[in-house]
Amino acid sequence: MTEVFTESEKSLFEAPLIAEQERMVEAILFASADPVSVADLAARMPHGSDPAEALVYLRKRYEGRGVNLLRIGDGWAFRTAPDLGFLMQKETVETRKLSRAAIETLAIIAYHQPATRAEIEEIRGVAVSRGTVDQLLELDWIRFGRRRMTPGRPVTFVVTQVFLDHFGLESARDLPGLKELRAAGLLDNRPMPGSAAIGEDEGEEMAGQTELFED
Amino acid sequence: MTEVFTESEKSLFEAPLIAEQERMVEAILFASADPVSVADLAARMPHGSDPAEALVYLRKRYEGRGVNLLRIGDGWAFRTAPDLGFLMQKETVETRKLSRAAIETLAIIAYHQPATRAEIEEIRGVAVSRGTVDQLLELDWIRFGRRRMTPGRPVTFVVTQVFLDHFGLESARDLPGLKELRAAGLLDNRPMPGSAAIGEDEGEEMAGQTELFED
Amino acid sequence: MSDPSLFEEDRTSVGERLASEALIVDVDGFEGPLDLLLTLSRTQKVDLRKVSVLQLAEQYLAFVNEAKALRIELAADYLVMAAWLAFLKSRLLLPPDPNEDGPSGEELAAHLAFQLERLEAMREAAARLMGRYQLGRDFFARGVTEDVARVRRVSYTATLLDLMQAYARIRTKDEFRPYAFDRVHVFTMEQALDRMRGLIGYAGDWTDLMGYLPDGWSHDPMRRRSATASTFAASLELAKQGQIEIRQSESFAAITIRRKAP
Repeated sequence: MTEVFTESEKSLFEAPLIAEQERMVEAILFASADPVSVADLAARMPHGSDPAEALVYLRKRYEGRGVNLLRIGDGWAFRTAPDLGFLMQKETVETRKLSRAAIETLAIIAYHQPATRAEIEEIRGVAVSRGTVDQLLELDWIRFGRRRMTPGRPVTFVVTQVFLDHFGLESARDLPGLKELRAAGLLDNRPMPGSAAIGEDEGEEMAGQTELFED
Repeated sequence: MTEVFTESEKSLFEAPLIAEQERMVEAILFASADPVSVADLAARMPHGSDPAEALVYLRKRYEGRGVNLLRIGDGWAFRTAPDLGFLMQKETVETRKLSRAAIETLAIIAYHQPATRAEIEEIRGVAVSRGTVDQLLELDWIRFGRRRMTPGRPVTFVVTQVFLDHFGLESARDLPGLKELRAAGLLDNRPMPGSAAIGEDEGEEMAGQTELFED
Repeated sequence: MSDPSLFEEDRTSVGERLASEALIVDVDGFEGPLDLLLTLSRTQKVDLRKVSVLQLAEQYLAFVNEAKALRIELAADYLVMAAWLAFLKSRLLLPPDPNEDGPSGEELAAHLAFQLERLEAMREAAARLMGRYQLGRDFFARGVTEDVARVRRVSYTATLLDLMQAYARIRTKDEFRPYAFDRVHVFTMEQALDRMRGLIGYAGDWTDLMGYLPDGWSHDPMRRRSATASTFAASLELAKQGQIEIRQSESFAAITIRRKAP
């Protein structure tokens, strides 16, 4: 107790050395199963610490190790190297098999996010069942995004950090083949000729994607 | 998947390099919920592996890091470095006012330091409970001073730097004297019978404080 | 258009027939008409961008007819698609009517081709996504987590004022004793009257009342307070007796007195 007090008191005056900060980030990330954001790291570390810099060193340190430091959305986490998965039969968690509809819906949301239900249905050419969306929400792989500013203000869906974590993605930008799909115009929300309804959506849609790829 | 398959296939014929074994042990221990014994490691690693040797290297690698490799029972596990334990707790601070007994005891020590328990009791006119002194010691507001060179060699109490910091004082000498207390209306009573006694007291106080700041 | 369509009356190959039947039996397996169209388009064995939409429309319509013949209930959206494809087919086959508004058959066909290509692309993307290393299957999180312990720490505070008040309380505690008049520090009204009667004769002009305080009573606050009160009370008594006049220019200003002219 006393030690803690002195420790944090001291920190008001000087930030720990970067090597020490690296140790701290290492300890915090090791202790957590879920990704921890830079902001959360900073909040837990002594005043004046720079976890972002410490993360750069730490990531380098774990390159090629059995455990790697991954960036997941705005969080960071240690994950075992994927090539060692064969050693982990004991830890493997049997996940419920997703239906084809759920997998396709997930992919459409990931690649087109933010995506409305109407857009998902337009792409798949079939109604999206409530259960499919529920299952993805339950897995915490998708969540509600901002409402679309179009008539009816439909809700949109976006993918979550849990999704990124599950598939080992730094961000939605790293989705496989995203660039090629965009270049081929396959992520455009091209309206049916003669119908304007979806056309209105398009501006918004592009805005959403731009926003996503800006930072 | 194919890669993994080749990996384990190959391992049937020759043991992986020790560096590779170290990565494997690292990943297994990281992902495992419980400490893993050398025998269990050997059972999970490719044939011909020597986890005991890999553990030696791995332990060395984590020496001085934010997490350390520890032997727990007959198993091995990663644990947060003990000096970083403070990062694993989020403190919620609840502020409470000090009890009357505690603040009076503290005041007497501050004004009369070094003060023995007997002196405190004499001034307060009531016995000082062990809990009160303990609380002040725990707060790090008082500490033991030199023993009094009187029969029984009683311990004395003095205030600490933490106390001075908390009350915004440079030294205990900065505590307002009885005159200032009176001027501030805090001692707005008739002077005590034989007001000369106060003067004497004040002189003694100063002597005590001088002693404190000698060492 | 060169390939004979699967569902035309004159199909000859047993293999094709079996394929068509499998298609019908599997109708439940399709994720809607677009999915069915995508499957049908594969029989053209061409890049989706070069798919013959007209041929596709014919294949689809044939499929729907077949389903009807076999009395298979088709969901409404399959029939809607069939109607739309029949319309598209007529648009593609008939020369464009210059007086008619709306998209041309080619535009509609291009859009359908785009939809098919996009659905196919999403299917592939989904497959690539699921083919990635997955958490809990190929790579793993920390097995034992050290949750952040919520430590409730009680912080005791006290202000310097608390400290000083406490000390003042202790140092003045001794004075909580039975009430006894402390004559040493009290200047009575009788004493003040005696003093003033003796002095007033010498005061010619307006003189500050405070000037009448006895020697040794104007420094110690206790004595000063007592002497001030008794001197003031005595002056009121003297004024009542008509011996002096009292004046105060405003609140809290100095009180001055002078001997009343006889």
